[in-house]
Amino acid sequence: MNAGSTGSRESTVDVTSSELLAVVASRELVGKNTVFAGIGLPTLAVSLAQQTVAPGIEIVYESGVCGAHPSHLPETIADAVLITDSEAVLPMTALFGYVLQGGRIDVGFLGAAQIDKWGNLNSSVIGDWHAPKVRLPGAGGAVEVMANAREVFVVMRRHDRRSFTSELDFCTSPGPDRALRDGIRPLGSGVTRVITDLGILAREGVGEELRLLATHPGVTVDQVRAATGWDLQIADDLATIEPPTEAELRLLREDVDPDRVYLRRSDPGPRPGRC
Amino acid sequence: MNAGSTGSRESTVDVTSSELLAVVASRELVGKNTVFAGIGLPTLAVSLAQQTVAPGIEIVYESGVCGAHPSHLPETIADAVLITDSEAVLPMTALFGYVLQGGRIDVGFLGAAQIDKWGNLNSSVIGDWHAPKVRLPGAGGAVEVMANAREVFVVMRRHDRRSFTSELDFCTSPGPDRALRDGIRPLGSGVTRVITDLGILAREGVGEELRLLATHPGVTVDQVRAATGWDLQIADDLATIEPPTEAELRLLREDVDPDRVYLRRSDPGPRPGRC
Amino acid sequence: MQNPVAESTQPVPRPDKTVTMRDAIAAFVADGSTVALEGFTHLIPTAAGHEIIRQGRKDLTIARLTADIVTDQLIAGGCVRKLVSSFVGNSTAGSLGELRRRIETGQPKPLEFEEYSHYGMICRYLAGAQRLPFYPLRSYGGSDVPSVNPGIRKVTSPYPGPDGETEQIYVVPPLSPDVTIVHAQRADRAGNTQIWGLTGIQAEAVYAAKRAIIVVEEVVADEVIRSDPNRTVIPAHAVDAVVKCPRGAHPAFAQGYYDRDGDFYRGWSQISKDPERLRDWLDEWIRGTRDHAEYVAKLGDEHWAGLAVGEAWSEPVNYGRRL
Amino acid sequence: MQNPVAESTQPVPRPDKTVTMRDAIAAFVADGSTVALEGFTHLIPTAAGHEIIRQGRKDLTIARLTADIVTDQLIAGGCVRKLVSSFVGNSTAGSLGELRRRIETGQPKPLEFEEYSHYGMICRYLAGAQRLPFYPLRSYGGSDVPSVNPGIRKVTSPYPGPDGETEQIYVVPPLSPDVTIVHAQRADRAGNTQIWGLTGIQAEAVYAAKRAIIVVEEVVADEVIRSDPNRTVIPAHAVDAVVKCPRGAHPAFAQGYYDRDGDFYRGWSQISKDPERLRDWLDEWIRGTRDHAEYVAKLGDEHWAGLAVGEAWSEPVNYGRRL
Repeated sequence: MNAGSTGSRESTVDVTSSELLAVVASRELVGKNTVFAGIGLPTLAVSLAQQTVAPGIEIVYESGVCGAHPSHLPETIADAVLITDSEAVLPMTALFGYVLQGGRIDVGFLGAAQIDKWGNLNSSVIGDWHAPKVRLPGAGGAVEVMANAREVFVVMRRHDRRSFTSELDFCTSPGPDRALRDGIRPLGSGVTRVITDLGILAREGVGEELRLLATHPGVTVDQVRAATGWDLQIADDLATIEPPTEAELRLLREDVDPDRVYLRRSDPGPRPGRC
Repeated sequence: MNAGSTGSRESTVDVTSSELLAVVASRELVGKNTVFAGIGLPTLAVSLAQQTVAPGIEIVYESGVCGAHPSHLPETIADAVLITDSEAVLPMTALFGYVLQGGRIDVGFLGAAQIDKWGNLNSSVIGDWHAPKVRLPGAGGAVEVMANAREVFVVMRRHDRRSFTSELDFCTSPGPDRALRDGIRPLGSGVTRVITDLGILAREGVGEELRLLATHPGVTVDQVRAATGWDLQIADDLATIEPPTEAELRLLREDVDPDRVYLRRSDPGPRPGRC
Repeated sequence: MQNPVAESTQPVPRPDKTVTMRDAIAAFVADGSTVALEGFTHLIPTAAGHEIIRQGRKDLTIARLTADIVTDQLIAGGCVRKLVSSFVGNSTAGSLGELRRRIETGQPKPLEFEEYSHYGMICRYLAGAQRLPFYPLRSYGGSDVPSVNPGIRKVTSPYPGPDGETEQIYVVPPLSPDVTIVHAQRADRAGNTQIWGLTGIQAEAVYAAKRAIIVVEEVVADEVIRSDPNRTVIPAHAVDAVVKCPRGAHPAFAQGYYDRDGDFYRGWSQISKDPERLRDWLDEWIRGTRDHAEYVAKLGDEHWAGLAVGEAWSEPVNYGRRL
Repeated sequence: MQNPVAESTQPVPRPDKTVTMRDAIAAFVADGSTVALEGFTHLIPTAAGHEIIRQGRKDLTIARLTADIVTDQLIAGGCVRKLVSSFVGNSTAGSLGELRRRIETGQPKPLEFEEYSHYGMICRYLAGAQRLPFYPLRSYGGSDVPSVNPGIRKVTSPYPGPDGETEQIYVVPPLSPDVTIVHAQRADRAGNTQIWGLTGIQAEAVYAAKRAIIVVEEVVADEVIRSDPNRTVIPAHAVDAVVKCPRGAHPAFAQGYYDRDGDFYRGWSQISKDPERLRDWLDEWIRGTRDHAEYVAKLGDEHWAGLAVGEAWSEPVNYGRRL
């Protein structure tokens, strides 16, 4: 695990929750080459990693863009500024068939409305699929990312029992344990990192539950347990996450997202008592 | 059947075998929209048809070229002159998958070393596949053309018992009867026309043998039977093919292949006693 | 080097498939049809959707990976009986109000919904285009999606898996729309269609369909298309109608022509949340305009100026010419 | 419209994958490897085949749709144990003498031959690129090809056929070469590869392989590639080595660079028919040249002048730029 920082002095003030999540996620990208990421915190994390721990890392977008060199911060994964000056634009058959299912993605970033202790994800419905309380957007390419990326990182802005649930209302994107029970051999390890405003959960692969690996400074284990809808396992060597360094924050604020489009001006900041 | 001519006066002298085959094949293309053809007599036939019986007919080449407008007569199906100024160049996945297997070809032209009475074709070996007397080039896309084109035209420069055989040494490209016995439902009718230097054989579809439909002037039924390795059925209304008209020959010689690349300068001409 | 084709060769006449949007929709979209509208964020055939609403088509099955604003409008316009899709959200800008109401409340009447993932939809088009009985994909193992979609099935591979054991894989059935409608930057009159930027799943959706309508920003001279045949994503032989309809993808973008209308996307969540406001919007902007040209004019020059883009030209390549 | 990325952003360093042909073959082609050489008539990686012969590789399995001259040379060079192919002819210009001798007489030793049709090979690459256990195709029903190739099998569709009965279809297994070698017009140093004219099966053959070597006419500046990202057929992430080798496809052609050497094709039938003449040819033209530059020089300026092509430039397209 790479919860350690790359910079020098610690900055313990004025860090927003978005900044914290982006910085912590970027550190986890050491040694990765290809990342499948949506716009927002994941792209901020990858952009920061390109300038810190993983200079050669490439984002592949679901829209088919590889090697983007955008003139402006993109608003969607299909933004026109991602296409102009990019290195390649693939048709969707190649992007999903050759790149994703072909096994060429190291890390896929996914979000979800619900996650369980095996890293299974729900992005379809709250309630019954046939008569849902809330109809969510659905799978998109999430099923494919989970089945085919070597590992999956999940970034959750708010760690609470509604999202961290003992039983999903619907399993949109199953981890490898569920896939194996269905007789299908997945390529990757499923969710290996969940980065939240309370800390980092991790699992290494098949047969393992998500464990609490590290917490942000000031966050207690009881606090994380209370925010998690199952009996959360704690790592033996539970660590405290080093807060963002000044170097990381400067890059994020001045280079990556200077207009705070995804860092959010109105960000409520991390929960009281932390950072 | 379209053995009738489109022009005015008959020309009964100086017609080479290549010219005869190209003209007769062109007449069979009435009402067809898309043709899959190799370079040589088939392309001459289609080019002539574009100027006579089928103005809108399009050749799709195995190389992926659609809507070619070549500056010079092409030497291969992949000739650079077919690409420059063409309307579309498809990757092979699209050409074979979407165009051919997708069922968008009306007529495919095929050649073969051997043909049997059901229109099955051998282009693989003479002798045993495992220790052949002659190793031929093999299937190429012929299996796919036979399985997926609505119908197949075969042009054979020489009608003899070595080629028109009761039993193929190897079935490379099976017609629909063989396919059905193998439990596979083909899309098209298989070989519907065989155009030779003796006449035209035809079959309409599943369950039918090739029958002699028409002969060139001066060719007798016995002559065709003797050149055919099975007991050839004869059409009740056996016709005599109208020889190429002057208009057809002029177009072929002056517009389509003025340098006689595929019409062949050294063409031996049709068999004595005919044309 | 040899054999120039004689100059006297008559040019082969090319069919002219250009028609108005009104005539194309009238001719090829019948009540009860299965209609694929494709374009992944880029080049969404919105204007074609609006014309379907104007003509009051009913009981359509709409196939579309990302069922976004045009889908919500078609549902609200009373045109849709069933939706086949893999993402039912308003891009990243919020919700599709009518679609959610129809699914969450069944009011005013239920919407049939056949749900896939993106690659599931892509593979359905691939199977359709390739005339395959099914298409295998390494998705869905352990997912609840097949439990609500009996169309997603399993096949056993006839080859041993990596461990020597038998291997299973999920498959999806072909999707063969009655008509596929896509938007593109340009085509010639015969239908040779060129797209750049995101090309999405348009070619496969067209080849999978019985009929295809291509809506374009520009109808260009044959020579323009033929100068770059590799840019042709959809050849003429797969096209039935070519409709010139500039700005017909709004609020989506057309690479090199106009940018995405982000404000419109964000605004749609508000409009569609309120059924009355949504009805008023349809009455004013779709049923209240005669055609897309009127819709474009109603948006106004200032609005379009805000979506204008600058220039970034590709370097030409040499296709060569025999000397 | 907003948020320009600050100019201070450090450019992300791009890996430079350019190497010599000698180093690329030494690094990625081992004795016993499965090597795919693709390029359908156009852009055949001949120079790479010659370097494999120079380095004396043994026991290779060569995969190639149209096993033409370069394949005959590799077999005659003693490099090949097994051939996987769908067409074993010298284009339309005659025969491959060595290949025919090896198959017809088994002399000097037999050649293993795994035979497919073109679409069978294409589907094998598709399965490899997509990591599928098999790929279905509507070929082979009633053909003798499956009787001599046990790799071609059948699957029963889980959906009813058009007549309501069960439906069967043939499938082929994935082809996953140890290395795929393709020739292209141009690439940048990182391996983003642009091809125009016939693009064949190159992208799928590269994605199907564990490693990929791209041989190019020109290594170009990043800006050239980025001016037209839709022209990139193979992205850098799938490429391990970029080899600059002008005229490396001879006697095949490179659209816009040089034409096909038809005389060479016709001559090959004569050369390869006679084992002694063939050995002499290999000794003189391949083993007797240090690299492809020497082979090119040996052919001579006059020869190359005869293959020169004129200009036919594509019309540029506008990718647009946010204002």
